[in-house]
Amino acid sequence: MALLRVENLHVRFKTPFGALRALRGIDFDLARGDILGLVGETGCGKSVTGRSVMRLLDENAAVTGGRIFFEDADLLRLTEGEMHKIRGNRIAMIFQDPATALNPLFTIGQQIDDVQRTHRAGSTRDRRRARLELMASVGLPDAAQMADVYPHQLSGGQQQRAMIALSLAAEPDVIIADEPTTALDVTIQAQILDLLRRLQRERSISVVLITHDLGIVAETCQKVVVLYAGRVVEKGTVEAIFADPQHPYTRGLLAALPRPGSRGTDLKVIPGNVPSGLEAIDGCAFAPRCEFVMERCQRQLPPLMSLAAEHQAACLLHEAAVHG
Amino acid sequence: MKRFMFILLSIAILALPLMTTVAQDRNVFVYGHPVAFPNLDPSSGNSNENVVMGNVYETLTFYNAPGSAEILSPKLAVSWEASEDSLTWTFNLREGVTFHDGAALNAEAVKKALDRTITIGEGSAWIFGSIASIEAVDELVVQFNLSYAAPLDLILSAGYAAWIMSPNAADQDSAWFNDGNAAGTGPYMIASNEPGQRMILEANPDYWGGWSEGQFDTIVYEIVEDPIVLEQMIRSGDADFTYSLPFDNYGPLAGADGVSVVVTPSFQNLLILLNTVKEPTSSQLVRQALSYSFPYADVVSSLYAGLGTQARGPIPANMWGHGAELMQFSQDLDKARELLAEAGYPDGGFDLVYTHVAADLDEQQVGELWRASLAEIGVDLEIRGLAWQAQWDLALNDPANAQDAFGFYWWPDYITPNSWLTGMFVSEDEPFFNLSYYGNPQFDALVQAAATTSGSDRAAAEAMYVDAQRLLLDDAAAIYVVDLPDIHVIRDDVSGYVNNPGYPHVVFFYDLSR
Amino acid sequence: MAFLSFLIRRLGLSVFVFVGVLILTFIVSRVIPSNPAALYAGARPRPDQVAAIEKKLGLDKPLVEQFRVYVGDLLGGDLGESYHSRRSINTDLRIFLPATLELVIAAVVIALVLGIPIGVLAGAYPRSAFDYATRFVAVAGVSVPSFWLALIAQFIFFSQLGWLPLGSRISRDASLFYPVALQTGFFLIDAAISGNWQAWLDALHHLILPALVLSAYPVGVTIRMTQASMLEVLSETYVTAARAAGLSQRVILFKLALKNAIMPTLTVVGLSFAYSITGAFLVETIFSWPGVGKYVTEAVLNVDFPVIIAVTLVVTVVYILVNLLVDLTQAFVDPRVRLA
Amino acid sequence: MAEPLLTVRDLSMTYVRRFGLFGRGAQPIRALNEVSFEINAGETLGIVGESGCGKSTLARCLLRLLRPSAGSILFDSMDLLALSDDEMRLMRQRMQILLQNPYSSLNPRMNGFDLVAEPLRAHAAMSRKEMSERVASLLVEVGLTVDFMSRHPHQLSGGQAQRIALARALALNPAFVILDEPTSALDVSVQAQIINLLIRLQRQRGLTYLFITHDLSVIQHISDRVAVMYLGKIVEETSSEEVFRDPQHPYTQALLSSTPTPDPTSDRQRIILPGTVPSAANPPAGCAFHPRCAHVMDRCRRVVPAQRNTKADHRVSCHLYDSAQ
Amino acid sequence: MKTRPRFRIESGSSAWFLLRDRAALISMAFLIFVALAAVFAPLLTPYANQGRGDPDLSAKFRAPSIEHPFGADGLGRDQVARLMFGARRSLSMGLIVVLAAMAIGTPIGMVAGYLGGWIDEAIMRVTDIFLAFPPLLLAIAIAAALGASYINAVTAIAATWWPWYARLARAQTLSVRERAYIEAARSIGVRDRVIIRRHILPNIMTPIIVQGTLDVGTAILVAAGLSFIGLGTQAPFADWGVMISDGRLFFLSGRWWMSTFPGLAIFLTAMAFNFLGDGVRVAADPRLRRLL
Repeated sequence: MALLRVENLHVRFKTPFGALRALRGIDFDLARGDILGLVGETGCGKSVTGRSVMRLLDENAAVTGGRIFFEDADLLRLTEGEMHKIRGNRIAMIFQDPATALNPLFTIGQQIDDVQRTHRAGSTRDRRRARLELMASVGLPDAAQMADVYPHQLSGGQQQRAMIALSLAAEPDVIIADEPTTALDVTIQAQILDLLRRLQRERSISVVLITHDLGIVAETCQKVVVLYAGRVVEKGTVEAIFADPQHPYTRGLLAALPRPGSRGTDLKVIPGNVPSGLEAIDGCAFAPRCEFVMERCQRQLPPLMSLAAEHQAACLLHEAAVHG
Repeated sequence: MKRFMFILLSIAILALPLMTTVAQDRNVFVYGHPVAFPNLDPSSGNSNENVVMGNVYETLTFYNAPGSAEILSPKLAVSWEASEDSLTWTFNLREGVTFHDGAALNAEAVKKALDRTITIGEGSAWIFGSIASIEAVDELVVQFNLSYAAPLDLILSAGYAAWIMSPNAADQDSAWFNDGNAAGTGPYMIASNEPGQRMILEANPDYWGGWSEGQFDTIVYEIVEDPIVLEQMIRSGDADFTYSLPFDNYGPLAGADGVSVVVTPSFQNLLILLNTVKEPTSSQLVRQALSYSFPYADVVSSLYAGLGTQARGPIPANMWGHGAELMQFSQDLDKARELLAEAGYPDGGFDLVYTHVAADLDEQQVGELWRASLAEIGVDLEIRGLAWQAQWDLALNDPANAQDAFGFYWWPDYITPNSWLTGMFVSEDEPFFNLSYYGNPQFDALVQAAATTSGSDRAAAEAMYVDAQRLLLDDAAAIYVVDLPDIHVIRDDVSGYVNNPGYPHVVFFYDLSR
Repeated sequence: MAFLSFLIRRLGLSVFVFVGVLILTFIVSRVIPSNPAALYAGARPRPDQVAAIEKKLGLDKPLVEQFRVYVGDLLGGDLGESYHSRRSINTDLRIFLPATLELVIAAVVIALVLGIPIGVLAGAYPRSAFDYATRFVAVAGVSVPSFWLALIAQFIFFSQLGWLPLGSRISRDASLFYPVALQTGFFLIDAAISGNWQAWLDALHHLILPALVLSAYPVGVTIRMTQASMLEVLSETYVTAARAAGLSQRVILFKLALKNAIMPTLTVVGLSFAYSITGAFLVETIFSWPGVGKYVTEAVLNVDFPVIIAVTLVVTVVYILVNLLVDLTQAFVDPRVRLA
Repeated sequence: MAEPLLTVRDLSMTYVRRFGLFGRGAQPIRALNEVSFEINAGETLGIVGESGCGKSTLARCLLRLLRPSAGSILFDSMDLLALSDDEMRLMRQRMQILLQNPYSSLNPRMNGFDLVAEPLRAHAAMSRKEMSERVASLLVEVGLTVDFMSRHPHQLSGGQAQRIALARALALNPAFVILDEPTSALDVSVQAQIINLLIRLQRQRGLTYLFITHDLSVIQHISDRVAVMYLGKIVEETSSEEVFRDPQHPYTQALLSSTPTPDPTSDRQRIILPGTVPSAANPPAGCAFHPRCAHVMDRCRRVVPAQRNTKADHRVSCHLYDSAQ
Repeated sequence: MKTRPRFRIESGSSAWFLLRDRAALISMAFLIFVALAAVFAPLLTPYANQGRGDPDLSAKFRAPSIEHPFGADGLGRDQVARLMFGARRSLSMGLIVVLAAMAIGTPIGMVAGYLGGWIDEAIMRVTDIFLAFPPLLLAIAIAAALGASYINAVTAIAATWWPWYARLARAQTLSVRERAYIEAARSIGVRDRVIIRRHILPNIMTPIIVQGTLDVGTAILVAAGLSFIGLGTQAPFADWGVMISDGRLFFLSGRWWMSTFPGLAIFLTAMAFNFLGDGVRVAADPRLRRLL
């Protein structure tokens, strides 16, 4: 039973240049205790998906179809009041740049306390104790002292740890981590990813990890959903996808990465650019860049097809394999 | 927002009752005054503070309102006489007069007060220029020794500089007076002073004239710059007296309930001095043309709402020496064109600069009306509003670069026809107020002769003044615009009011009652 | 430590600016087109009087010497004497400055009390009818000529409704029967100290209209600034993070976001103050309000330069102090300045 | 062996951060600490390190956009630090830099033609026609079309913008190009295009590159040699193959192991460094890396390790290798 | 790649955004209307001479009527004509002040920001001194010293206004100076003055123009204030501030039209410049566009 299930999610943005179809039918499940990677390039819709789940889309964006189940409730049908009880409390979020995601004028302790007070009863003293434990558990040394410190006095890594503590303050079931390490250095990234894995293990928290970095997915996630132009092009277990990518886009991405031994060879290139989302796309969005493009691809929207127990791809190349 | 407005209104309404709780146990007279009192020092003040001075201080002699049998009447001096050569004057002082601070009025006090004014030498103190020394001959007898003949009795009635203050006050500096202190002999004493806002006078219980029923206990000067507010106040009875409203507003006001508009000729007139040394106004013909171009009738009837009268020469109609038979210019543009052509300016074609006091709307509009007329004869008038001092500086620095036409009010320092003619038109080595730079030996001689004759033979002197003015008119040294009226608005329930133009806008409250 | 060095630097700057202001005003005062001595002598002075006064005022000395005397007097706390009224400017300002400050402070308080909450709500609900209305009001507030608004306000509240007095600080009756003993020069304070509630109410009654008129600009500015910084703050990631943490709208708007948004608004307090002073200069005459504005406009008409310069100097110093205060408050509120 | 194209000796750069009243307090920040290396013509040196390690400062010092406080830079046997400002301006024709974010490094108000023509205008007297021919050929060379002459930066995709920036850098036929994280703002698929292009241009024009990045996988693909920087110092320098085969400095090892690889099956031991990079204003005594080092020894806290060759072409600054040589 | 059409829309987007802002659009229309009325005043009113100051005593204080829709003043001059001719002065005062302040302040600020060091410090301290005066106060002092006239009023205001632009230009220059394209230009060997002219100036102009648009309204207000206290335009000509001042004495006693219409004119014009300025700012700044 999935803890979080997204079904056929469509999101549109109103822009001065017309409607932008940011999401054009996204489906995925998040099982309890899993780390699910949402991966794709700029503009593929991965962050929009995260925001949709939190119902924190900007004003000019609207969910135009689909459902998002958390346990048994369709988040899209909850009142704003009910949603308040979910946000932070059951589903929490961490952001790309911790320097901007923490309020500069409040101490770390105050900011965590706000969340605690919103979602958890308890005396000031209890909250304080819980807070210090929490901060210690995310690896903020000297928690008692750190609680009284303002964000600008912390390093980037510490800020992200504080942000994680903030998201854990109400002991949520799901954390949506939107590029949590992109603003950080490699060695700090390793620390934070390690922390996320540990929290997932120890607290059995489920994580949706939004990233553009296939390496992070490979090292951190159990499941992967590859997005392209607002649609899922491939999903499955990490092993299946990295060992045997089936969608031409996934393959192209992996092949484009420089890796040991690639020196002296040309990197594999996906020609062209990502579509903007403003144009209507009838068939497969990847068709214009695809080396295996068939005439049908231009017209027919490829459905997700199961290739193995936990491996699906949305490519007409596999139609034969699946049906035939 | 709504709630805030609500609170605001409640406060407004709460405060309303206060406005109506006027305790009427005191007889209060309110003078709505249009400008603040700049300088309360009786020695140096020479501006609007005279309306206070006239009630707090007194002079030795008093200039009676025109129409009285005598020109002067006794005030602090009960009698006086001059020597044959007019160089020695003896004044006998009133007995039993005390200053507000308790000091007694005596010859020493008078000497000290006038010496102070002469020593400071500011404001109008120059009117005492003839005084060589002052002697306290007796307790109540003061003798003045003059260095040249002068009408000292008249001079000592002046509305500026001639005030007698107590010996103690005479030791103080200007700042002391300007903090609202005073010690005169007058019927009222300064009770409080809120600079720029209001001044309150209380009756002097020990006034030598004594008090009777119906006279006012308290005088309030409300300083209100806005004439509309003044008008509102006088209409509603918030003020008992005011002046300086727009001329157009007096008409409707005269018909209003409970209000009288008192119009009397004043000693003040408005002239436009023409530059007689600078092209093209150095030409007599051009000056005459300009005199013919001026829209006298429009100015008098429209600007001054018919309340003033067109001037006939420099000396106003209520002053002796006025020439009722003198010629009077009127607007005649054809004539003006002819004269210009004769002067070599057939189609005008020159520019003139007219300066006036920046904030004086009347002077400004005089210029605007004249400008329109001048435009018809091809002359362009630039109207330049300047602070008075700047205007004056411009005229003093270099006549050849000065303004061509200078809007100029004149009023006498002490009241003799000589003031107008000597002040504005007798030749000066360094121009001072002769800002036409007029120089006519014949004129100078006539005025000089008239001045010396005036003490002995008034009629002969008068004839000479008129002759002198005839020269001026022929030379067209100035445009004589208007003899100004004093226009005062007073509540009907106040009785006893008579305007005395010798003391401009001073209300002698002691004479009034309700 | 950082705060202390900030404080010292800021104070040093204020002193520097003050000296600059001093020099600049002196320069301006020496390009007067007319002879101040003649002015001092009053209407129609004689030439010998003028010369004597030139000597008395030290105008015959070289400029540098004049500047030395000028600064010397100022440091001795002497602003000089009005050429026109001969009164000591110190004495005058002791009365006029509190009158203006009372008015200006009232206007700024109105601006803050009205402007901040309205700005916060308008910023929080962009594109709502309230937002549009607010924006209109704010632009109207900064666009309306204060002296014209004063006339209109007098027409409505005095002529038509008769609710509020036309002008002046206190009614004649109050000053006759309930005179306020002047201590601070602020009527509302002085009347309250002496328990003179009749006069207090009267003074308040007189204060309302001019203060409201004067507050138009600062209200507009405060609304604009609060709304703009609120919008900016609400688009910050940390606000999204707060929403994602499930915090309530009330906490987000009035606790978290406002604290961030209030900083630029604080700057506006200084500006508001300045603009209210400017407004006071134009409006006081209309309301017969005996403050520095009325004082200086009269001085302008009389080319009474010692007054113009003294007022410029004193008001500027008040403004410098207000800005100093604002800066220090801001530095104190912001831990990034306080602790950096 | 021929003379290296670029020789850097003991380059140090110390900023002074002023604080306090009238800036009387001064805090030196040592951004570069005696950095030495050489680059041979036609070669690519990769500089790798995390933010704050001084790699960007190094790039700017080499072009004298910043003035180094000590050391020497010999470019083509010319001492750059001895040149006058005007001479240096001319020298910049031969040394170019490609910056990280193409959008911010292109003036948004200029179109493709002006952008590419700007260096030509600054240095070469050319007719408008010559110039436009030259711009066109440059655009084609970097894989664009002449259409791009009229486009403004905001009308370009990230990859296209970076190609324009590259065309600009190549306009004066430089011998040496500094590439300062040229692909880190780009998506993976575009990154591959740019990297391929850079390699092709290097081959065709015989360019010498200094490639700065934090991404080790990109470094090993493009560089001949790699220098690893930490807190203003080069801690390890060797060939590209060698650094991956046998990283010796503990920091290099940690960096390599921290870099995620797209291979879920790899079961390598991860080294997770504790703490963060210390501030250059207040560097630790001894070896700057010692507070985070798993192999820290007493000596590390006191003595700055000297650089020594552990192999013929492998230099390390670490006390672990004190016994080598 | 057929990506062109999309870029076409975007390239016109600033103007496009401005045109979508209804308030800015109405404001622009209003300002064009006022400007046309000012420029073509002699052709549009039968009372052109009255607009230039000639009296017509027969119409003295005439209340609004068909002949004189906004009434006539104390010298009988048609107030519509006065307003139209007054617009020439009021608008030009606002524009000249802002343009002069910009022309003085921008280069100074740019040089200060680009060069930095003691030059920057010195220039900024001078602006500090100017900005220490409450607005209008210094202008009053300068105008009083120079004497009342239209030119002197403009000079006085501009003399107190340039430091704002110096500040703004400096702040913008500082931020633009840090942009990578400046470094890129320097690395290519472009000279400093070319960098200032070709890279800095174009990129700091947008906020300066936005500020300028907003400021024109304020400058008109300040100029009207100076005129109101008698330091501006001199008779027989009038700007709107003078007209309010002229009518003020009669406002409460029933002749309301003399002050009301010029006041409205200032109010609406200043508002229009504010809305337009806001519109330009939003249109020019992609970050603000969502606020529309």
